Amino acid sequence: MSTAASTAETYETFEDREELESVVIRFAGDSGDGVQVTGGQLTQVTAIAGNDLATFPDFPAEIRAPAGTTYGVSAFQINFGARRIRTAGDQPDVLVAFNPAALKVNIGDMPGGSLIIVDTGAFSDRNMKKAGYETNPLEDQTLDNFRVIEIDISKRTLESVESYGLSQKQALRCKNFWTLGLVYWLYSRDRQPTIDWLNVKFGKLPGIADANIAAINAGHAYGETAELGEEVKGYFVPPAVMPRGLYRTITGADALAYGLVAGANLAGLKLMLGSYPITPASALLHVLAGMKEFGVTTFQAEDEISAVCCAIGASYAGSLGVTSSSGPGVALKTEAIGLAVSTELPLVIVNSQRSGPSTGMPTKTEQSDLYQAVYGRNADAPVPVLAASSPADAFDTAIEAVRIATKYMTPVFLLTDSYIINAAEPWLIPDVSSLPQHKVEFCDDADGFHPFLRDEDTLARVWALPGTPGLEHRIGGLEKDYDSGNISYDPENHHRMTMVRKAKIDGIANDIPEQAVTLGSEEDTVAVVGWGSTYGPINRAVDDLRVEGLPVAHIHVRHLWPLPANMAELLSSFKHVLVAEMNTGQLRTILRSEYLVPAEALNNISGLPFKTTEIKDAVRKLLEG
Amino acid sequence: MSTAASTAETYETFEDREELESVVIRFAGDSGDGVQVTGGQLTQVTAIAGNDLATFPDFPAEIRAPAGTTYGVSAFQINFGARRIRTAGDQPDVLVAFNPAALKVNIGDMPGGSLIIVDTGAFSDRNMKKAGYETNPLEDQTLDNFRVIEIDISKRTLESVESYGLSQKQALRCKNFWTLGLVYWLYSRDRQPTIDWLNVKFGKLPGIADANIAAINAGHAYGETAELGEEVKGYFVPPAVMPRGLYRTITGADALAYGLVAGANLAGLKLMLGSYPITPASALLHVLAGMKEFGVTTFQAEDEISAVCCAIGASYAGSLGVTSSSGPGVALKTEAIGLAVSTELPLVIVNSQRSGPSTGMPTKTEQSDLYQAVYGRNADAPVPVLAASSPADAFDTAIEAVRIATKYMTPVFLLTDSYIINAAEPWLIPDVSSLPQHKVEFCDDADGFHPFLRDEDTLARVWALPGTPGLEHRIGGLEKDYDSGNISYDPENHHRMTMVRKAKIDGIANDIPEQAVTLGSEEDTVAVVGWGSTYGPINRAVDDLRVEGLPVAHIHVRHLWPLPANMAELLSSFKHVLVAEMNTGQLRTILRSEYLVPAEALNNISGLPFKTTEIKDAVRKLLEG
Amino acid sequence: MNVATKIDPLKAKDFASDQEVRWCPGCGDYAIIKAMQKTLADIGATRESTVFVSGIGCAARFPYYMSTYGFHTIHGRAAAISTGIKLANPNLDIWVASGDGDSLSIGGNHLLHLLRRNVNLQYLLFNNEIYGLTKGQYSPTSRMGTRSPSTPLGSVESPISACEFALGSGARFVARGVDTQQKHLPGVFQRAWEHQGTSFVEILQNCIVYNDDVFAEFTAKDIAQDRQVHVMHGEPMIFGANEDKGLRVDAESLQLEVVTLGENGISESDILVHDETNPTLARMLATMEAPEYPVALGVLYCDPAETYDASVLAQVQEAKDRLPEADLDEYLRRGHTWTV
Amino acid sequence: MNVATKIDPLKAKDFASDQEVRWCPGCGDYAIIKAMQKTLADIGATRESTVFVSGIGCAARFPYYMSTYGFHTIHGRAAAISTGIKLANPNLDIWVASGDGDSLSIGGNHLLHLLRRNVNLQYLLFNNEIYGLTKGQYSPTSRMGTRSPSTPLGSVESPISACEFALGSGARFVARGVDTQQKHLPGVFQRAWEHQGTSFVEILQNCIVYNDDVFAEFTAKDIAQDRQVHVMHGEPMIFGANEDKGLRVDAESLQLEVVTLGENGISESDILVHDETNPTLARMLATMEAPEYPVALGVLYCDPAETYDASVLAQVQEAKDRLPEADLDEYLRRGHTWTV
Ligand SMILES: Cc1ncc(C[n+]2csc(CCOP(=O)(O)OP(=O)(O)O)c2C)c(N)n1
Ligand SMILES: Cc1ncc(C[n+]2csc(CCOP(=O)(O)OP(=O)(O)O)c2C)c(N)n1
Ligand code: SF4
Ligand code: SF4
Ligand SMILES: [Mg+2]
Ligand SMILES: [Mg+2]
Repeated sequence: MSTAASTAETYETFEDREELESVVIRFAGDSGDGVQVTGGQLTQVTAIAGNDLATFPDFPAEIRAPAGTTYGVSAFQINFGARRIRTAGDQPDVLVAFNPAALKVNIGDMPGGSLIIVDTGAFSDRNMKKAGYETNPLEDQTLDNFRVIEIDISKRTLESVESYGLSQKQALRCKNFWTLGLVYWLYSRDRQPTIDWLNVKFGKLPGIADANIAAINAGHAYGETAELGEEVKGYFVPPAVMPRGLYRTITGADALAYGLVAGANLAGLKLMLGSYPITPASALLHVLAGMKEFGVTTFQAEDEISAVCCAIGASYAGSLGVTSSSGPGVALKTEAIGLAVSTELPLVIVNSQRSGPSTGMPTKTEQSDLYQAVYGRNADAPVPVLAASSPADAFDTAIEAVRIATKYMTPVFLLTDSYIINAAEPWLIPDVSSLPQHKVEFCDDADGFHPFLRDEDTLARVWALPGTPGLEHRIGGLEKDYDSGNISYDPENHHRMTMVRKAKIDGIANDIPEQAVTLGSEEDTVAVVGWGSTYGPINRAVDDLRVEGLPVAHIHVRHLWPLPANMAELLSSFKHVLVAEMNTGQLRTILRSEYLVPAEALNNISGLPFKTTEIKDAVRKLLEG
Repeated sequence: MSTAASTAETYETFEDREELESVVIRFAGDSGDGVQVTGGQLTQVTAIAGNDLATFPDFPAEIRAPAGTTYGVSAFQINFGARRIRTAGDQPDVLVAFNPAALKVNIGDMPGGSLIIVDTGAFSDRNMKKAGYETNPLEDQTLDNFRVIEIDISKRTLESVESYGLSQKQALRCKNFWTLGLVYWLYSRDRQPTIDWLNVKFGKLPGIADANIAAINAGHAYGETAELGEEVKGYFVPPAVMPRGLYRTITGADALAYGLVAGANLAGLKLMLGSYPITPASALLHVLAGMKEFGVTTFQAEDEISAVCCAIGASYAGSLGVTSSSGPGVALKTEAIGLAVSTELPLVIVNSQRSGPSTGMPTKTEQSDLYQAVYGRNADAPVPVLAASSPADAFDTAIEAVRIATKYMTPVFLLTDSYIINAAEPWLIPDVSSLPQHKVEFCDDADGFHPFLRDEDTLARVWALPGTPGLEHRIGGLEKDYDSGNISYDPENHHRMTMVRKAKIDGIANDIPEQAVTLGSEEDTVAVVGWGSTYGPINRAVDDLRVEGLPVAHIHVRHLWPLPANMAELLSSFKHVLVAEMNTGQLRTILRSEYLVPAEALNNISGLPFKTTEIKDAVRKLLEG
Repeated sequence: MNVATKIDPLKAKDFASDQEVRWCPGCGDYAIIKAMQKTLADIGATRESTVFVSGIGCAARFPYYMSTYGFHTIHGRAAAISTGIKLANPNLDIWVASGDGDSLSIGGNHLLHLLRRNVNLQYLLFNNEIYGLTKGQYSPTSRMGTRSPSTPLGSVESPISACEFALGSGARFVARGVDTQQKHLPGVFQRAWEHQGTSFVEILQNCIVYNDDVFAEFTAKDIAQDRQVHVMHGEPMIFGANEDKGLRVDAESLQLEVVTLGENGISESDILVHDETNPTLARMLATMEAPEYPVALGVLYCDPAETYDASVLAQVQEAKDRLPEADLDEYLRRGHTWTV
Repeated sequence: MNVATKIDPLKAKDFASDQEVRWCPGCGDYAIIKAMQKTLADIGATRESTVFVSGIGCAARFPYYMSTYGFHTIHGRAAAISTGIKLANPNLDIWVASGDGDSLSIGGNHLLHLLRRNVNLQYLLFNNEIYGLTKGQYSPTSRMGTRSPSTPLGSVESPISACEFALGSGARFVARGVDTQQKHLPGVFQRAWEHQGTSFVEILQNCIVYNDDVFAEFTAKDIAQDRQVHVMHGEPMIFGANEDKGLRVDAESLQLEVVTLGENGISESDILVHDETNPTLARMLATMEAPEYPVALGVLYCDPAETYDASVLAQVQEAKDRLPEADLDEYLRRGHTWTV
């Protein structure tokens, strides 16, 4: 563990530097170029520097596409600033392109006048051809409207690591750290945390660590000494004002895992994850697989059905069963989820959504599985649905999902998405031991016992564990008699049981916080309603519009089913309700049917997060029209 | 084939008989008592007698529960009359109880004064105890309010078949036909069609046929000669006025199968059914398995996933792929349905709904899989949804499903339910060869070909079959480029493709009939909206209320997704929209979100069809309130 | 299996639940449940630590009739659910009750992986070669040509051999029994229970309604002894009403052959001795079919290996032992942090 | 397989599509596609009647790179979808391309039933003992102890042997090849194509990114000849750099053993001759593992039986022949009807 204080690098020349409120940097290159690692390091040091930040790692679908192809380009974007940062940024201020393909794929997103850093060493004829450039973009008009820094990074990297006895291939791999050094210089970042990280990471290969450190230092020195041109000088982004406390950066995958473990702890349960790998959900499996010391068991199943069934079995036996997948995998689980509904067992189903339908675009984000979560089962089988709105929020939402699942003896859907899973943001680390407990009490009273005895308030059934003498009982997916828990085909009983299952879930609306207006108030004209990872762009857009004085509010919904009790009233106070979603209008459908509110739709189904401008434009149109 | 004319039995004493407009009879006994066969025969002869009718077979969950138990009771109800019959009847006028358990289970449904026929020979102490009777119900007050015909049917049956050399067990099996003979006498039914049927059915066992014929004649003679008591005399139900033409009775399973084959014929395609057995859907597999001469291939798959995948493969290769299941099985198919959506292949998914959630009450009816059909997939994956409203209607709805699936290159959901599948009604046999064709044209033009070329009007893609030289192409579940059909991860293209898939399905609204008011008009105050097998009870209830002069209309929806284009306007003309469904309000949710109409709910989730009185009461309450 | 407390042992009837048994009269399942109740009494099981898990089907109703814990799950998934139960509480003694459709049709994949993983539980496959509960369609174990509602002209699929499949899937314990053999079946169940790992038992079960007498070819009283061989580890595989038939391997063709003691100079020492740890022999035994061969009953294969649940939990335990003070708050604060 | 037209035969490169191949540089899949393109040219296949069907995974990208028809379906379901294609159009010549996860994890059940039914197509299992596309988790064929993102402490599951599983599932053709053996692989593919029924081919495929050199133990150049045996029907199973090693069965233990020609009086006549119709031998060959045994390559088992598609379609044809004038209108009017 290192803290900012101990390693701070002081840029004596802060006065010379231009102060920026925020900046958006995108790195792009081959999967082999270490783009994600580079981004991760910049994220760390930026967080430590006290900026707020958000990141967006964008992976290619191919594992390691042939070098230099456009479809093999991997990208990482970070937005950091002196103000609260809500998104990874609409448009980058800086693009670092490690090769022609990276330039080709990303240049379209760059606003005129932005800064482009290219490794000229990678602009060989062969690479340009592979990228589909007929003429050299560094020489034709392609970059006319940009500020371009052309450096033969490859060559300079090779020079900087010459003395470490690496092969040419290994040496070239240090390119990303050389570039990072330059970026660190550009934005006054401290190199030390990255140097520490390299020393730990390559502890067993000190040669590699040293070479990378040399590269980073060389890149940094290049910035300090080189003439980068008139328009390019060092920048300085002051720390943001953030709530006090101890921080770290966290990805959604980590936050989810920690939240689930914390939730299980607070319930007094062991956690058992049943999962079958699928992009982007696998990350949760990977993190939890490394947390065995907390009593976590992970089961990599033979398929998604086995995964959810194993989790159900675990819950039956008294653990917290969790299963995790993405849309296509969740589809396979729906029959089994019905069993958990019918047997009223706790279960948390994490869906890390991705672009569909079917295989779709597996590495791209989307939030189009809301219908599936709310309605996607046979029969009347209501299930609570929650969504995390950011990487860090996944921690709290996971705890809430566990609380509801165990208190109400029900499966709970927890929705995240590809963006949340992979992106990182600073996180004010909570004190888990002081969070409110929601300890489970297992039934141990044989007196009048039957397995479908219900709590009067919550309507939850008792949880009696196999192994308990005297409570032997049988449960299953057939309809049960309300009064004995035995199989029943009685018509009125079935109606009653269906209604009590529904009432139990509906009743959760009274056990969750009222829906707050996230930004703005009920006095505003337009409410932009969102859920999940659209939090950032909506919040930023509404914030910006409010600064302009426009009467717009942001309402971000965590509890999607049942919806908070005050929702009807809240929505009715706005003239316009605009539901912004990365799907064709799924929450909108639900709000309309629940409240008969004429909610309007803003949809983006591109596999990429909303741009704040899209949202702003839509709101302006509503206010004008 | 026998026609009414050739076999008509003339009840010379029609004058003595009381004329009834309609009558409801329920048979109940052990699964081994032949209750369903008895009902089936009564249905046949009643249809031939020119009555309109509806039936409701009610199976126990157990295959053959130990004789005499209440959970082994099987029942069959028929409603027939001189007027149009819409339901199997709210309450039976007559109950035939073959044993104490049958009496116990069914007596609660009988109105005071109704007729109860019991086989006293089956009322042994042992059987009464098994049924849970502590005293003999024939001797205590149990039957005080009923007209009871006590006959030792067992004994009389044994006597009547004495001369056929059957074992005691075999001889007793003729009990149901003895009883049927009596019922035939009571309601002036012709025995000949049943006698013909017995001769064909037991062609290879003439002894059995003859014994059963003797039994039926004996039962009939008993009615003619015996003193059945003051209140019991012969009845007479005149023929109903029905559209002219050739009729037969048909169950939903048969109608569905025939409709699918007819639909495939009209499209010029072979039909391939992939199915995994499940109650009540298996019946469709069984019927289609017997239709090979029409080029039908049936594949009993290893599970539902394989079943739907096999159907998708068949469609890919140029057949009409069909898959059939019930809710839990459909749940397993949802991932693969997404593939059919993404690859835009025709596919008909038949869901014969049953009570849920999970295994629920497998032999009971429900219509709670509408959410699943409309919304139950991951991602934005819209699919048309149709529902049959009666056994006979399943034929037409199946043809329409095939038309849409092939014209729009899309999976189509076709919803039926346990009631429709098993029930029978008279069917005016259509002339398939004169039905409108919807012939499929496969692509064979290599010029400018790519697999996602779309028809301008329908937006359907071309259907190019493997085996066609020059059209070799690759399709799959990854997102495709709009202009080439190749894999594409382009953000804007994905948005465009998602929207075009949606537009294609939405556009079907313009290619289906406008929603008609089934009964009544837009001038009425209340519209009772229904779908699927609630047609009968709603129609009867509304009809009755209208006879009373109440301003109520019936709107029955076949096209549930997309809804007919005029639906918004139509619904807006009523003060009250009451959606009557055998679920917790699923169509209601859809109508509310689509039209912001404050639709109200009438729900019955008992596993049994609505009673008309429930609907009438609900409408009256609305009109009064 | 687990070590059960021996104090105040329960009797067979103590393992019957209060629910009425709802199988068809004459169904082979009645005999199986009887053998099971006897077995539980024999091994001194307790009700509270015994769990019956099932999928869907006639066989899958089993749990309702036992006074132990029970979970009647969904079609084909009992193996997966049991795995979760075992991982969550390894002290429970789990018996899976599943039909041939449940296990080998929809549930084939889970069974494969259960066997491969070797989860410590007993898996009972009730093979009646038909789908009973859904009213008689042919199943993956039905003989070629089976006429059923879905195959009016006869089925055209080559059936799967349950035991051969289990062996091909890496099972470490494979046994076979017949529903009505009340002398034999409890012994097989007990061996299954004693075995550490997944114990796979195929029970040939007569469905009197939809597939009556399908095993009569080798279970009919008059021929049973000549058409069955009860194998015992270390014993020569001799069978027949007169105990004069035996099995031998032809070294050339690598096939089993039936020989008669006393004929062609064959004596007991020529007869193959059953070695239940030999997988090649197990497969040959598993695939023997009547009438050419006797059907092999008893423990065909038993060769224990480390169980999945033990290995998984050992890793968890190791991690805990390594970090006995594992504290989530401390964990969350690892790596780079900073104070604002 | 199908009879392909021999006029104007296409060359290997004619079977390459216009799409850029997107596997990782150095991936074994490149070699496999090369062998496949050569095979198609060798057998005189046509593009239009050849269909590649796949599930999801790196291997499953195969169809995109072939100029034939292709269907990239969903994870684990290629077997089921292919069955539908074949039943709808038996003239199509279907090759399934599927990974070890696709085939043996999520798709295990469909593979079992495909093999048992014996649908006439070729099934290629690309076994790299890892989930490539999802970035390196262990698969059902991964060795015990495999460290992967989901098993940081090593996997604890006993791997499945693909060929043994196929045999246990009733496969009638089982073969094995190695990605880089360009001399051998097209021959195996051709045998698979010639076989009527489901031809199961396991291809050992190196995943250079997540499981590099996992087969090096018997494929590394210097030891390959001593650690592999290429079996040929009717030929003695001899191998080794010096062609001096062979396989023999120990009649007592029913196990294969490796012997050296010339040692202990062993001569060629002592060496077992491969009989590809012998299932017992096939299983023994399938389970041989390096380094104790040579890994068996080539056609381990081939014993044709009636195919499912032929039987199904024969029933349909029979029904049509029996009722050549089948008319739906007439059909609907059968049984009791009446006129109003
Ligand atoms: C998902 C799903 N598919 C299908 C069914 C219908 N189903 C119930 S039991 C069964 C097969 C029963 O056969 P088997 O497992 O052999 O048990 P048996 O009744 O013969 O004991 C089927 C197909 C179901 N309940 N759930
Ligand atoms: C329903 C579903 N579950 C999971 C996945 C994720 N997934 C894609 S490929 C794959 C496994 C790939 O392994 P393998 O079949 O061995 O192929 P390889 O990539 O190694 O060639 C998985 C788990 C998916 N696409 N769909
Ligand atoms: S149908 Fe067959 S298996 Fe099922 S209970 Fe009846 S006899 Fe037993
Ligand atoms: S990840 Fe492995 S299997 Fe997949 S393309 Fe790369 S090298 Fe090949
Ligand atoms: Mg069975
Ligand atoms: Mg693999």
